[in-house]
Amino acid sequence: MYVSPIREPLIKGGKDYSQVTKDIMAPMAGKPSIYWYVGIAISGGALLFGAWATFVTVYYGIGSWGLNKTIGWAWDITNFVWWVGIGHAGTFISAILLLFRQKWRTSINRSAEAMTLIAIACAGFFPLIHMGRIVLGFFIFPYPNTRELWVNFNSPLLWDVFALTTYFLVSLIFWYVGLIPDIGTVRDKAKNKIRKAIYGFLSFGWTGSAKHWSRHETVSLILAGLAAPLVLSVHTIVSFDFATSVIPGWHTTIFPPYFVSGAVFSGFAMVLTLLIVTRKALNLEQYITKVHIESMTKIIILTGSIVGIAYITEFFMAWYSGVEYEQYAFMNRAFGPYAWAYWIMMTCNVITPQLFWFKKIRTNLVAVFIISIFVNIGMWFERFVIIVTSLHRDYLPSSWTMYTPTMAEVGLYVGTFGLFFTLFMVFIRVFPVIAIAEVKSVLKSSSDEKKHTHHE
Amino acid sequence: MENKYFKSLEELSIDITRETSEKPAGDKQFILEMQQEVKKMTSGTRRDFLKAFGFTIASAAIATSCEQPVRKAIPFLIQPEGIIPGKANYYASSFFDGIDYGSVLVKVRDGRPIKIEGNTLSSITKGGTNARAQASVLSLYDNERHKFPVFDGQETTWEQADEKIISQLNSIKVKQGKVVLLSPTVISPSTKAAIDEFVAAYPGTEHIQYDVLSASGMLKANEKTYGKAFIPSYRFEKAEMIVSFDADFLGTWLSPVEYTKQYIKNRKLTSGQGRMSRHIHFEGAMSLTGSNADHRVQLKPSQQKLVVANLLNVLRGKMGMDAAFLPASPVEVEKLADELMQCKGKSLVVSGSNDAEEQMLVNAVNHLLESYGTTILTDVHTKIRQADDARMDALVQEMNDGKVDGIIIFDVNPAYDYPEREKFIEGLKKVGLSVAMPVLDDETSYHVKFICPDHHYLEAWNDFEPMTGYYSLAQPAIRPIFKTRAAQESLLRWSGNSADFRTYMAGVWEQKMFTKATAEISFTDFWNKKVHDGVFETGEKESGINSFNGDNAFAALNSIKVESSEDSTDLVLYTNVSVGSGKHANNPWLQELPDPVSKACWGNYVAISPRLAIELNLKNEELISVNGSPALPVLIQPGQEYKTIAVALGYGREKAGVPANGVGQNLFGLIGKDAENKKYWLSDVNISTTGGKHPIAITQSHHSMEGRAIIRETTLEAYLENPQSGNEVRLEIKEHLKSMYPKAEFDGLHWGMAIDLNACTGCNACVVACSAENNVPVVGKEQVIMAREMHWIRIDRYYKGDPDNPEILRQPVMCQHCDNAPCENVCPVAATTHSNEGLNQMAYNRCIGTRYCNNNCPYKVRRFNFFDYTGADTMKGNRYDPAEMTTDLRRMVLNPDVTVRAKGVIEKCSFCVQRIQEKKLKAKTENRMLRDGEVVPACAQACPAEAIVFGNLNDKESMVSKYFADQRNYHLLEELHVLPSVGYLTKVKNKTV
Amino acid sequence: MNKYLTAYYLDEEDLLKGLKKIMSKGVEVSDVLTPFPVHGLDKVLGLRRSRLSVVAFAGGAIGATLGFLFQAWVFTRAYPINFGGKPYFAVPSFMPVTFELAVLFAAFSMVFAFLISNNLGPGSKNIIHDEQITDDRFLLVVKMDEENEERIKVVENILSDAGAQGITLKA
Amino acid sequence: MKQTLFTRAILRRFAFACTLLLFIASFNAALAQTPEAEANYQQCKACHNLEGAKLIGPNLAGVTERREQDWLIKFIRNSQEMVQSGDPIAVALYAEYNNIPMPPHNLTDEQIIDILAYIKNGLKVAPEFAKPEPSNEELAAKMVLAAQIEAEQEARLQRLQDLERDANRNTGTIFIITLIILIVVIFDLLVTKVIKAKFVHTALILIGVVVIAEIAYKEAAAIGRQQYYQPDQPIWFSHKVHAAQNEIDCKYCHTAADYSKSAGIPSVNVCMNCHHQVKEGKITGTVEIAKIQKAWESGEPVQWVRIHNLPDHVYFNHSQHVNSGKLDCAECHGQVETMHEVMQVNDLSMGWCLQCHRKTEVQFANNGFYETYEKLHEQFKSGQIKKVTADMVGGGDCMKCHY
Repeated sequence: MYVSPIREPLIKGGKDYSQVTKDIMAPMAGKPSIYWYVGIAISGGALLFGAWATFVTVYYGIGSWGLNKTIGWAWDITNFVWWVGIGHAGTFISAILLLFRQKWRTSINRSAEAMTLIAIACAGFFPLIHMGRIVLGFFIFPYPNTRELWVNFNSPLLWDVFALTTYFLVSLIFWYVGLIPDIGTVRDKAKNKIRKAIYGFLSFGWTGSAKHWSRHETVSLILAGLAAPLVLSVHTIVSFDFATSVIPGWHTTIFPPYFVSGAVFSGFAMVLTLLIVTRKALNLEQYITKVHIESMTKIIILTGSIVGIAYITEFFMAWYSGVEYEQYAFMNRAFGPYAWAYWIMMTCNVITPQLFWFKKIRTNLVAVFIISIFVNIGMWFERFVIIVTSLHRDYLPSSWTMYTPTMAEVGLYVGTFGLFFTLFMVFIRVFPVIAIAEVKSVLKSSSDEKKHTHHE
Repeated sequence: MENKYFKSLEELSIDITRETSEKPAGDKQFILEMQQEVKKMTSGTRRDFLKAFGFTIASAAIATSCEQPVRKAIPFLIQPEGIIPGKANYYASSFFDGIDYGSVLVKVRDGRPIKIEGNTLSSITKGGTNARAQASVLSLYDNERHKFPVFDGQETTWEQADEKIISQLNSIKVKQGKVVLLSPTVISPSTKAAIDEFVAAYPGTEHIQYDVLSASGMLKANEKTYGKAFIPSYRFEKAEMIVSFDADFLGTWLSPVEYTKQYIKNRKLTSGQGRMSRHIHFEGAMSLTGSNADHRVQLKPSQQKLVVANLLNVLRGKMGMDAAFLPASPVEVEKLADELMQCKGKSLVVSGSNDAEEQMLVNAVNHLLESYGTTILTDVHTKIRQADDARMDALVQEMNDGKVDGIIIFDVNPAYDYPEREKFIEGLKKVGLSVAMPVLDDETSYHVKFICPDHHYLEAWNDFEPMTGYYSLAQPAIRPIFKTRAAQESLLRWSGNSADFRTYMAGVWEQKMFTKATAEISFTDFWNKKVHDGVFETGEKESGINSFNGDNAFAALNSIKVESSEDSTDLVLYTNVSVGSGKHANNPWLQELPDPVSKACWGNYVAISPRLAIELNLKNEELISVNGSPALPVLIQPGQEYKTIAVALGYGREKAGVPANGVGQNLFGLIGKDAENKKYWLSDVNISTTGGKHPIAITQSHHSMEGRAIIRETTLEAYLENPQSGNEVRLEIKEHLKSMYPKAEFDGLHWGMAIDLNACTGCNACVVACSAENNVPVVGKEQVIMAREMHWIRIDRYYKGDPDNPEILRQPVMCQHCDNAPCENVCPVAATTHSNEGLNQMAYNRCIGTRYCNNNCPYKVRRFNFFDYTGADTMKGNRYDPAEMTTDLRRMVLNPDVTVRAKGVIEKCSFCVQRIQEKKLKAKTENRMLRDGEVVPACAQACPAEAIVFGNLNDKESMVSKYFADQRNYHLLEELHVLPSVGYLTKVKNKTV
Repeated sequence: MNKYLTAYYLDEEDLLKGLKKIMSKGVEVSDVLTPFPVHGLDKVLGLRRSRLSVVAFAGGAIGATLGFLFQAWVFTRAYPINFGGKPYFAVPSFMPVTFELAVLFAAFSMVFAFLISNNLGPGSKNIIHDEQITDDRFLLVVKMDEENEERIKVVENILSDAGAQGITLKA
Repeated sequence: MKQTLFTRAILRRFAFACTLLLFIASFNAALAQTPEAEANYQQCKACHNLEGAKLIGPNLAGVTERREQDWLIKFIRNSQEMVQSGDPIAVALYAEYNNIPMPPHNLTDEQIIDILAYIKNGLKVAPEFAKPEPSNEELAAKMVLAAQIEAEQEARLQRLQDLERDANRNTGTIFIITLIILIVVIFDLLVTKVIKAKFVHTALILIGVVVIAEIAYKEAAAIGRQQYYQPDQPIWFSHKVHAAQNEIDCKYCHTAADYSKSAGIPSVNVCMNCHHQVKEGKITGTVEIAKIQKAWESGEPVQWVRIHNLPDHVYFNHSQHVNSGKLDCAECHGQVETMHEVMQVNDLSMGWCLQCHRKTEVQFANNGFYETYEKLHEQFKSGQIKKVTADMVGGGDCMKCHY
């Protein structure tokens, strides 16, 4: 088998198959460490804070937020778009990188996909909670009813419902289909009877038969083929929420590609943030290597640059269109009362990722970790800037207002973090964080040990 | 409009006391089906309308036989004639609160008055109303109304109270003591008769009138120049040149609705007359009228008299009379004098000052300009201000000196609004018999022995003569809700007349008015007709007015001196169009009504010019004290004269009720006094910062149009040259409007509204009318600060030009009912859609509250129920009601035809669809087409300036179609191609550039 | 009664080599169980190309058609409503939902087809010949006739010749 | 006026003739005894006999000779006004008939003249309108048919009631049984495995889920609805007796239906118009009628239980439907005249309203209001459209009912 001599090995430490199984399943075995408990306690606390904020919002009303007659969306939809964006990396890695036969994805796709699912769950929470009458939220589904009334298929918000649901479900089955062989491994390694029964149930009776594998590969490939346009469509449709409206700063045709690249950008940043910690905490450095991290930083440079160009293009288009409202909206972004948010966004999204051009920074885990957090902050502010600064000064100056968040809104945001980390930490205890079978399948071609043997 | 009348009180058998008191009253003729309707509104189901879907959904499948609550339908015992449950009647009545007069129709639905409309039969108000008249229906349901007679703080019965009062009055009579009847200006002939009867019964009685907003100076000036203390009537429609010295005649001066109607006649250009009056306004503070002027000149109040004197002097000079030697005018008056000379006989100069000398000078100016007889009529008097300030001052002194033995206070509140209120209260303590007859709770009634509550005007019979020969009637539109009694009836009772006031009044009318009738033969016919119409206009004239005597005026001219130094700061105490003198402070609709100039509500503030603010290093909302007054926040008001600050009166009520108490500060104490009259300004005031900040609730925080073509304007000159001027951009925009879809067409009806920006003065009557008609919730100060006010119609106000003396442009904005509505496309659940009549519909019960429509509305006219403001939410205990608008009593004002919106839904202007539907149904039952002008939304109905026209755009003959075809017409943000159904006509100012 | 003869390799390349050898000797290998997909195995075993893609396409086509027709029905037949001046049959508006439903139907129909065709599913009980196959063993399964003990011997020999380990006979 | 479908059909058929006759009526009132008069006379019938025993009011035979026509018109319009204004005959009559006022009638002059002519003519319509005298056989056949129809209606009502009762009893049971089966099947599938064939599980689970979903959906949809609601009323008032046997028109009691949003529950004085005289009923004897007497005497109004309730966010106007839409009461309220105690027969859901709006024609050609719709008129005249239903003129718009 041909192995590129230039490429760095993807898996280090001269592992054999059995070792791989053992290493990857190690975090699931035994009692969790004290750090795990501390982590779950903190994220559980955040979750409780979110629960309180949810109660306040539902009971007293959206009035417990900082919105007003002009600004109908702020943190809620900012958080929604941000989480959806983060939810893009997983499926992007599994689907698009699979189609492009990028082997380095095998070490990170599982956790990235899990992160995607959790992030979408977090994202989906916001469109629900932002409804003034959440108890009637079911109106949004086109179900037959005695009112003979359906839904409005013209509404991007309705498209969102379909896009998010589809994205979540397809990502879920994609993730699960990939998990089935690994659950089989867990089942077969289980010593405890109950554990064996549960994983046996979840493994769907996986045997590892050649026929199964063959079909499994086909399914994975086609699912990837389906998920790839889906990934692109989700943020495209989310961007329609804004792009199809009339508000200056929203009504922009470049939104779909701009949003998609922004989403991949923030998604990879979040994957980096998580994995840099995870690989350390779970002793998976030999599986999630610097090569993986570097590859991801390269994608961040690319998408970050696209985002940067999009920002500049927006300004250019505002000037070039000659629409005074559009021009004002962009000047207001950069120099208006929310200019600080704009410049945070610019700094974090356009300038900091460019540091990855330097190999030293790219390979310095601490620097990558910090920059990845910067990118996440920047991407949050990007949505904040788009939503709030466009709304707060739109067409009629008589209605211009300002927005300040309240504790309830902070609570909801922190709460989704709580949910995210809680679920992620449960995930690392319950399922293998790295796709065991997939790593094994590339072990020979990509591990350092095999390299030596094949060069003889 | 069909208005009904009552033949007698007995027929008025709708009783809602049972709603408010637990024990059923003795009256069995009680429509309970109506009550059911009331119940629905007040306590029951309307607010619960989503309970079923809210929380029972989970248990629904299991609790298969879950029963609905049983609803009762309780009919009349005997159905009263003319009352059909579920159908509104209109009764003519009159609104007079001692300040404003208005002839109105009261809409009564199922026994409850729910809306005030203007009465088109009146030739004074001509169907117009102001904000306070519109809001007055809510004060009927004020939580703090006096509910029963009180003696010494204890509830008592009318019999006992009468007995005690009569015996005390008799003992005063025996010892030949003095009794005072303290009332606001009385313009009711029958009340005057009742007072006369009382005075006859107790000879030591003196009737003293007390005006909070006094015109005493004017009365005295006319006494000196015309030999009689009166206020003439004005004819602004005859004036081609109007010069006003701080007379806010469109907002608060004397009879603003009347003057608006007149003023607008010469300002509208829609009938193609191509002529406009020219309006020049001098003032220090920024008033509604000043902001509508063609040319506004900043002038400190302390210099106003000097300017008037100079103007007179110059005019005299130009007319070849000998001029006096005067200090120089701070503003140039030569050109003004020239302009006035050109309009001789067609000009009008008015002054809002309460200074007799200044008013004399104004009289002299008007006399020179030959205004008398054309724009000012001395033989028709405006009677709504009659009080002599000096008399009230003397009374307070007498009371303190122990010379008054008894005082009967009508619905006035000197313990709050008299400048030396402490002294009044002290004096009141020394009066042996003190009786107050208020409608609402007030400060004065805390210092009297007897409270004998008067009916609210909607519960009472009354008659008025606001102007010579213009009579009007008020009839009860509801049975008294509480154990109250008409004040006049109390007087009659105490003077030994047991007649009820209706009978008494009919007697007075038979004697005095019937004789003036021409058409009717029997008094019954006459009476029924007049009660039905609400007005009776005889065209009689006053006599005994001397010809102009200029001596006093000339003497005044000669004695003019400079009243304040250049660098002194003046304070103007004004009243605004909402709470006014403070009498209506407990009316949440008025409290939440933004000031037409500053857009602030819920409290008063010190308006200060931008230059002075910089000079004194003051920022918005910083607390300052003026001459030691209670601390008030600063509001930097562009257009304010550099050295003039202004504060609104009418705030700082202490005993009015939850909405009003503690809102703002009471500055009546700062009112000064010249020789004999109250002075509503002070010079050389001392400003000190007290530290700290107090938030001001402002509904508009950005004041510039940012160069956008939002309000398009032009000058008269340019308009005459090119009617499209100022609106040229429309042609260009029209060319560029393209769509991938064909334009939607509407067969039959396509509703549209046109607003003449030249007519709109910004008086805010429409805003209150809309709130009343559409159950718009009141959200309170905190929420307004959060920018969450709920008004469906707002009046945008922009400043233009020099920030020290900007022009003001106003524009009423409500849902534009776009035919390509951006809001409709984005609602995921189809809660907002387009009707086949071109209405942008909002189905509250379908709304799930995503607020996407609100975001996507370029006009930002959609409103979101952030909290449970109305009590309509499914959850208990989360109501947000700082103004106590959801008590059972207050809820009676709700319009049963309009859904009360729950927490979490969007609402907005519906073009008063309930009125459209009502009139369509009427046309159908009468087997005919709708007539143009038949459907009138609440805002258009209330507008005293006739600025709003509504109708069918498909009917090319309709008024609105003609407005739309006018070259001045444009649509707001039409470049977005949302195809609004609201058109605006460009603002034209009569000024030279 | 059938019996199964199993044997394993510890390396996929050995497996492929051994397998070729075994199959050339006419032994019918009924299944090969591996811890991960071994490339070239399906060719050696002569497995047909999966037709799951056809299912996916059909599912997607059905989803798209249903989605589009449903929206068109709602807007033009069931309750035509004027939204912002758009025509009732506003095709561009229908596209996002049509697309999403196509993907959803395609993905689900294919995955269900995959599970059913492989007899996989929650609680499904397939025979697990060796628990190590999900770890590092590459297992051959040869179905044997119980009666024919001779043949069993022959095959056992072939297997061991081909380097397979742990040859066992199971019921 | 009893506006059954039948009379409406007649009315429409004679619409032209009526207009013509109204024209003639101005010359000779006695000629104009139209079928409309026959219908309008139903209002009189409740209190007046033509001859024989006196009911609440005087007999009507010869009334046209006894009184001036103008006097009669005035009196029929508003008798109380005349009594109050002191008209001697009116006052005497009022006193003679126990001070029971004759309620005002909303009839035009022409209509009253028409009725008077009808009375004068011995309750016969003018010959040109008269239906041919039916033969005995026809009469017998008609009676049989009427009996059949009545029996059918009664049976239908009974069926509805039974259905409702069964439905109420059964849904709960079915739901619980299905739930139990579902749990057992799932348990068996996963744990006990008694049934080997898995398709049995699959089928049972599928059926169970469908049944439960259907019940849940139906019940959720029925929240806030009261189809088949038939509460006990404080007085056992039979619509069947009043509306069917005594042939009292709906709008005699529910007077406001023509003019107002609500049809109105009759005030007690309306009941007393008849029940001053009628003190004993056919079914309940004196018991129930005594209650209304008691209410009258004590002055406590009767607290009826509302049957037809709409949610508060729905605006419904009776006059819209009854007056301008010319709908029969029965279209929404069902055959009330066949029910003793009224039951809500329709679910009053939005879908039900919409369906009716989609199929019901408006008075497009007859009502001047619709002249506004020029394009529709063009299409109508050119035959492009056959009928104009309510939803074509906006009957499907939200803000027809929700505002």
